[in-house]
Amino acid sequence: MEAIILQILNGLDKGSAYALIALGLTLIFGTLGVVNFAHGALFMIGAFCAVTLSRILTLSHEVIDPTRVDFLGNPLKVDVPYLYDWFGVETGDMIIDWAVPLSILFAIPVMIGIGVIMERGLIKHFYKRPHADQILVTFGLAIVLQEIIKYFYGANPIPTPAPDAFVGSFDFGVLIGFEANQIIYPYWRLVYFAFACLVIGAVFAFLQFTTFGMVVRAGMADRETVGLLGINIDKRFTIMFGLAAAVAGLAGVMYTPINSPNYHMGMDFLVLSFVVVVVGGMGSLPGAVLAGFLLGILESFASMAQVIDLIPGINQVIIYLVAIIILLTRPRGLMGRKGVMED
Amino acid sequence: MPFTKWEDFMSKSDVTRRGVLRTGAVAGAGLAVPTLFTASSAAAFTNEPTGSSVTLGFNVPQTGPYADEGADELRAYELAVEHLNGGGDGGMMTTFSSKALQGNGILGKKVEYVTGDTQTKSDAARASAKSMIEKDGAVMITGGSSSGVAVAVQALCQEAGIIFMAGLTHSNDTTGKDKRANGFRHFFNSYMSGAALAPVLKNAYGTDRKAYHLTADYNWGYTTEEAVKSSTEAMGWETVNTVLTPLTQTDFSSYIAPVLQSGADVLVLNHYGGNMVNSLTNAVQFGLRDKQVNGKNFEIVVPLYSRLMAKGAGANVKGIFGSTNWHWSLQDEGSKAFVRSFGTKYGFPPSQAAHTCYVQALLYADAVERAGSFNPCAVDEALADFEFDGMGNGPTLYRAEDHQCFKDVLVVKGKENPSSEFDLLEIVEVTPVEQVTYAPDHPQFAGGALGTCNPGA
Amino acid sequence: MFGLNKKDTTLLIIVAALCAFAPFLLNPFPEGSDMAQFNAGYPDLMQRFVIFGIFAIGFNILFGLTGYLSFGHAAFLGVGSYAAVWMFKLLSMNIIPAIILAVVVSGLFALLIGFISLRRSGIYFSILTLAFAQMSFALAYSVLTPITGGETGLQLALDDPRILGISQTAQGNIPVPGLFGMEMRDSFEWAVGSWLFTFNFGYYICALIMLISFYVSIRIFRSPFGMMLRAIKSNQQRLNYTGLNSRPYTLAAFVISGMYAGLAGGLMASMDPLAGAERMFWTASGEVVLMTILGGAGTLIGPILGAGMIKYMENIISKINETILHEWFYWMPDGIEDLLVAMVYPFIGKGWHLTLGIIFMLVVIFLPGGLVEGGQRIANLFRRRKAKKDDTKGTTEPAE
Amino acid sequence: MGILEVKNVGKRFGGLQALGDVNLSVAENSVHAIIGPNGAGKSTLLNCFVGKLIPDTGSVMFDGQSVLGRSPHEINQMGISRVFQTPEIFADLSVMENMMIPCFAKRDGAFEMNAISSIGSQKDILERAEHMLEDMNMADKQHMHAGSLSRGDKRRLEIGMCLSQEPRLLLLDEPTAGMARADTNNTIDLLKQIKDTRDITIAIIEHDMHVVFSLAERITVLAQGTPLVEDTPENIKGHPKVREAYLGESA
Repeated sequence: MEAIILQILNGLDKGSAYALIALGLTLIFGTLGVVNFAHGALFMIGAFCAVTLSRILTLSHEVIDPTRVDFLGNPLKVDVPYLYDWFGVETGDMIIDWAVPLSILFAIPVMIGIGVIMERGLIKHFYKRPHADQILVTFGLAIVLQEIIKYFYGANPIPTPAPDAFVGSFDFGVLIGFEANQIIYPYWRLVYFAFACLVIGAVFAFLQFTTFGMVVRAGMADRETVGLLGINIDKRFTIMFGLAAAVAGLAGVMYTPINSPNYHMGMDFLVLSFVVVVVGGMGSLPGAVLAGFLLGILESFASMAQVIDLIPGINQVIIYLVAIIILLTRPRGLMGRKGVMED
Repeated sequence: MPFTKWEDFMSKSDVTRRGVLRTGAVAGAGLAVPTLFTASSAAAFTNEPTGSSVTLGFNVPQTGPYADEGADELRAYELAVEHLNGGGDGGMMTTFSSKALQGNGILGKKVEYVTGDTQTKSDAARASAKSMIEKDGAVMITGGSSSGVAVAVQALCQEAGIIFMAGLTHSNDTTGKDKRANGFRHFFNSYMSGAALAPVLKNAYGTDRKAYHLTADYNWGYTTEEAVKSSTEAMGWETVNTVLTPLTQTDFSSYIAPVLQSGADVLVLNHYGGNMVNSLTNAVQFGLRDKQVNGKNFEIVVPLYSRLMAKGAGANVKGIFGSTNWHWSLQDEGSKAFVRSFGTKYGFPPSQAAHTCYVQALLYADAVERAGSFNPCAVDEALADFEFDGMGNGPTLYRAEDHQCFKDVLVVKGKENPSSEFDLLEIVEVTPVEQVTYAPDHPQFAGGALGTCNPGA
Repeated sequence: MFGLNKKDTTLLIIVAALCAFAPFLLNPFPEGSDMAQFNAGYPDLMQRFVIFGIFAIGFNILFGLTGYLSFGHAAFLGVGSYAAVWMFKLLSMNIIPAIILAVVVSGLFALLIGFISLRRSGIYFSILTLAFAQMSFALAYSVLTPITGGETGLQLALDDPRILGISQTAQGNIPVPGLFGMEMRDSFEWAVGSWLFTFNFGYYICALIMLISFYVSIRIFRSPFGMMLRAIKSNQQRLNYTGLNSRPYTLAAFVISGMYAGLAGGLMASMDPLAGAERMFWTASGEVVLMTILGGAGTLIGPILGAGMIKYMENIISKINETILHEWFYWMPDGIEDLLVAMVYPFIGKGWHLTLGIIFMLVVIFLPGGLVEGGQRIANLFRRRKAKKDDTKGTTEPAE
Repeated sequence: MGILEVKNVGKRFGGLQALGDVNLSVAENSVHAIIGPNGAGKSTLLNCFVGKLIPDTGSVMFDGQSVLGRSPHEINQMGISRVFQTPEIFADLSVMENMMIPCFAKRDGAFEMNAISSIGSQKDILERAEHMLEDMNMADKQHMHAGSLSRGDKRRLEIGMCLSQEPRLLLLDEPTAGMARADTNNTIDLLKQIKDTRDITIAIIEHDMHVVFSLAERITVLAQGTPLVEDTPENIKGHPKVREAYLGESA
């Protein structure tokens, strides 16, 4: 019982990352009709926004500590962040400690900027091209983006811890009458889940309750008609691309404490997020979110030792197996519309 | 035109005469008459260097997740070449117990090298190794950052008649069931990790412990799990569960969450590289190390540590035990000499991958020098049961039966107060070589045969 | 000739000539010169050129003709390799049974996967094939280790129970793949001045098989079957309403291209008897897509060009390291030399992925028809220039 | 007994009753038009004939055999060819190739693994396709890319492709929709010529009354998913129910 509750919790958390990425992908696909293979790269760039900000915050000058020596026997040079000089050690440490949450503020404009540049500079020219071309050019872009990041940040993962306040885990079990330590969950992952819900809610509210959102939704349903109404849908779509990039980027920023970011994390997520989108149904926002959580939970269950003992290797293939079954039984995914992406 | 007879024409040979042309033949550039090389007449072994230089092939991951480790290996090789050719401060050549190396290249031939990218894929690694052999005329291939690659390239070198000096490869199989006569491993292995860790774990955590293993679902993971499991069980630990995790897994939360429920009080992470960074980060995130289970502090063990991984996991490694082949903070003369020359050249201390690669390059050169020939069979003979010292690991034996080095193994712990980004691990114990030595027919190394050396040609 | 029209015959002869003279064409620079770095005429790479050429030709039959974008084609290559290595282990070191089994097994595997995946089209088809290939990879790397060798790959051992043949040679080595006494690695070398050309038996076997594959692919392109496949890409609905069942056509194309992949896999194992699971990873499937698009999907020769280009970059460009760059630019003033090296270095050597990504993007953006389209455009440019000249000549003549 | 017998066909899409209870009989070698205002269910009905949709209730019999549950290519092989509202041709293929494909379908059936012989060696197919193109007055365009044809020519090609299969029933879905007057008249002439020279049954869905009344021998008026009346063109012209359905006039 405890194990099941724990894995549901786990699945929701895993799923929230999938859902966020799939949401951004679907926004782009639904509005612009573009299949964006570079979306994983946007997630990765978001994560590196956090890395960059924490590097900026820890910009240091060297102070020589004569009491200690470095590996060559020379006096040790200690890096002292400028923040220490400006705000004192305590405040400086606190700011550095909160680098990841602060990165949200940093990442939003950066990601929107990258998104808009990408759309205006490249994607725009591919609206009329076949989906295969879109996949291929964005795939190329994804390779280029990740190689650029690798050039500047190296191939090794870079640790970007959460603030100290979120270290450790919360004991759910005690709350609902189980023994201690039976159902625990890390604070930061709970934060991630809440954050994902917030972002998903915000995107839906934005589309539902604003005029801008209404036009975009109408555009998703029938682009030509909206165009005929004399509404400049292109401009809105550019903004939507920026928004989707920001969603992916924020998902990446908040993900950094969970796993140390590296240059290929986007590709790791890419295949998976496409499976999520397709299972949810191309172009369906609720489908993407639903499929994200669903696959997260299924993946969690498949990784239970009891399940693996029963079916060896199931944890290796569960996502793909589910994708195959859903696509064969529900041709357009869980909530997909007819005729989308079938040719 | 001096055409050779048809039988000679299609001679059985994968030998290339690049060596001849690369070096000697620029002189013959004026030669208008085409020459046909045939196998039987020419060399005694593949890629015999005939000019004034010899080419070594450094096959390391330059793209993919292990690219940084590969870059460090490459730095070590460049340093080794410099030292072999008499440049720099000589590094470990000055402390090496064998004094055969003169600093004038190998057998008087200047050492040149070519590099290739393994991409940490066995196919790509073999392709680049082949290009070094066939195109560049390399007489020895070395490097690599995973056991899959090491085993694949080792088999290739056996077939081609080239010496392979393995880089970082930790799986038992490299010198176990997949061992080859032309392949040599300086790095330690899973069995040694288990044997070295067990006593330290016993001292630190006691004999009454329940261990939960998370294991990477591929060969190296299996051998490591087996090694750690059997040596910890031998001292009284109980293994509660072992769970295999996919190589491509990035988020290990669903594997780590059930650990506490199982009643285990130690978590063993048989992971390497990105897997290890992520699983350790996740485990610490779950606050496992703050928990009390069965009245004891919950502990995490990482059988194979590397500094680059420790760097990726950041503060999460603090206080966590693991084993390593070598660490720059060792205070013997060899290590100090190596750290000094590496650090002076590159500005930071070398990793264990760099160390093992540097040592392998020197050992090969020394063996050739002592054998007086580049012939793989001569090198094989020179390295077999070769005992040496002064290379940073204390007295070391290159065992003839399986071409594995036997030497002390380091047990390390994540440092609580690192003074720099390189100062992440501290040495807890230097496990003496006797404790990690095993019989060549140990069950964990069963199957496979070394075969005989193949000089190619 | 061979039932081909004149244009196709010419193309076939050109490709045959390129294959035959590859050892010369790929080794244009003398040994020992700085440019020797760019020589690609050594056996392994030449073999790879043609083997991946076969793979891409096969992929093109599916993608180029029907437009079905399979993102899991590497699985068939992997399965073919495993089949071939098993044949070496159990039966004989002769490559013929190994290659036959590789083609048969991958064909059956393609039949199974195609039968299921082709129930959907568009991106759904792509995802289905991707899912199957990823499953194959994941299982081959882990639980199927006893069959596939897992991480270390499936390889020959000294104690293989080879029914028709010896387990080890007299010298105690593992025998190598061969064909009736000839070994795949047999080569002879020919030195002309300071040039050195290598003629490798295995390469010529591969090249011959590629020529046959290429010929078959031309026949398929020019056949009614090929026309139906193009019709599927153009308008599947019309085809169905014209009384033709598109499913068996696509399935046949899928199986044929799967068998091509299996053939390539079997040949790879024959040249180098080891099969690793990474061969099936989705990036390997992506690679063949890149090859086909880069060269020109739907064209006959495009995939071969694309395969050659990518393999060249992977094996030659990736080997250029910083030291070599410094050697190239050594004659420049120090500051400029460093600057140049710093500017070039990110794009070559270990940065070859970046270059590949950029080239690929440029091709998709500006040359949707790939290198072949590029070639045609250049040719047209010349033709137009010539035509212009003719035009100017023409103006002097009286109009009719 | 007509060649196409439709009995009690009904189809719902969610809450919408697209077809009520449709009964229809198309007599052999006649031209039967189905007309009705937008949303009357004309296209839905047509889709039930060709295997694109399966009705919830009722039966559709072609020459005594049910077409329900069969896929489009099987129905086509039974002898029903369809012309689409916007011309559906193989835009990336040449005009000649477009014409050859139905000829292959006629000769070889739904699937033939003909992968090695070259197209050029298929003399009978080539001849037949050429002949058909001549019939359609398109012989001069045979090497053109079908995608670059004018709309009228595309229509002509599509009809030609259907005819080359010698279907017993030709279904036309608003064949002149969106056409200029001249093209429309050309198409009418073409269809008239077909009707006069071939043993063929034509069922046509049309909006344009000019087309309907120049071609049809019988007309069924469909409104809100049910047939209002079925009669000769003359009688339909003055029928009050038709006026009501089309113009909303009360009778």
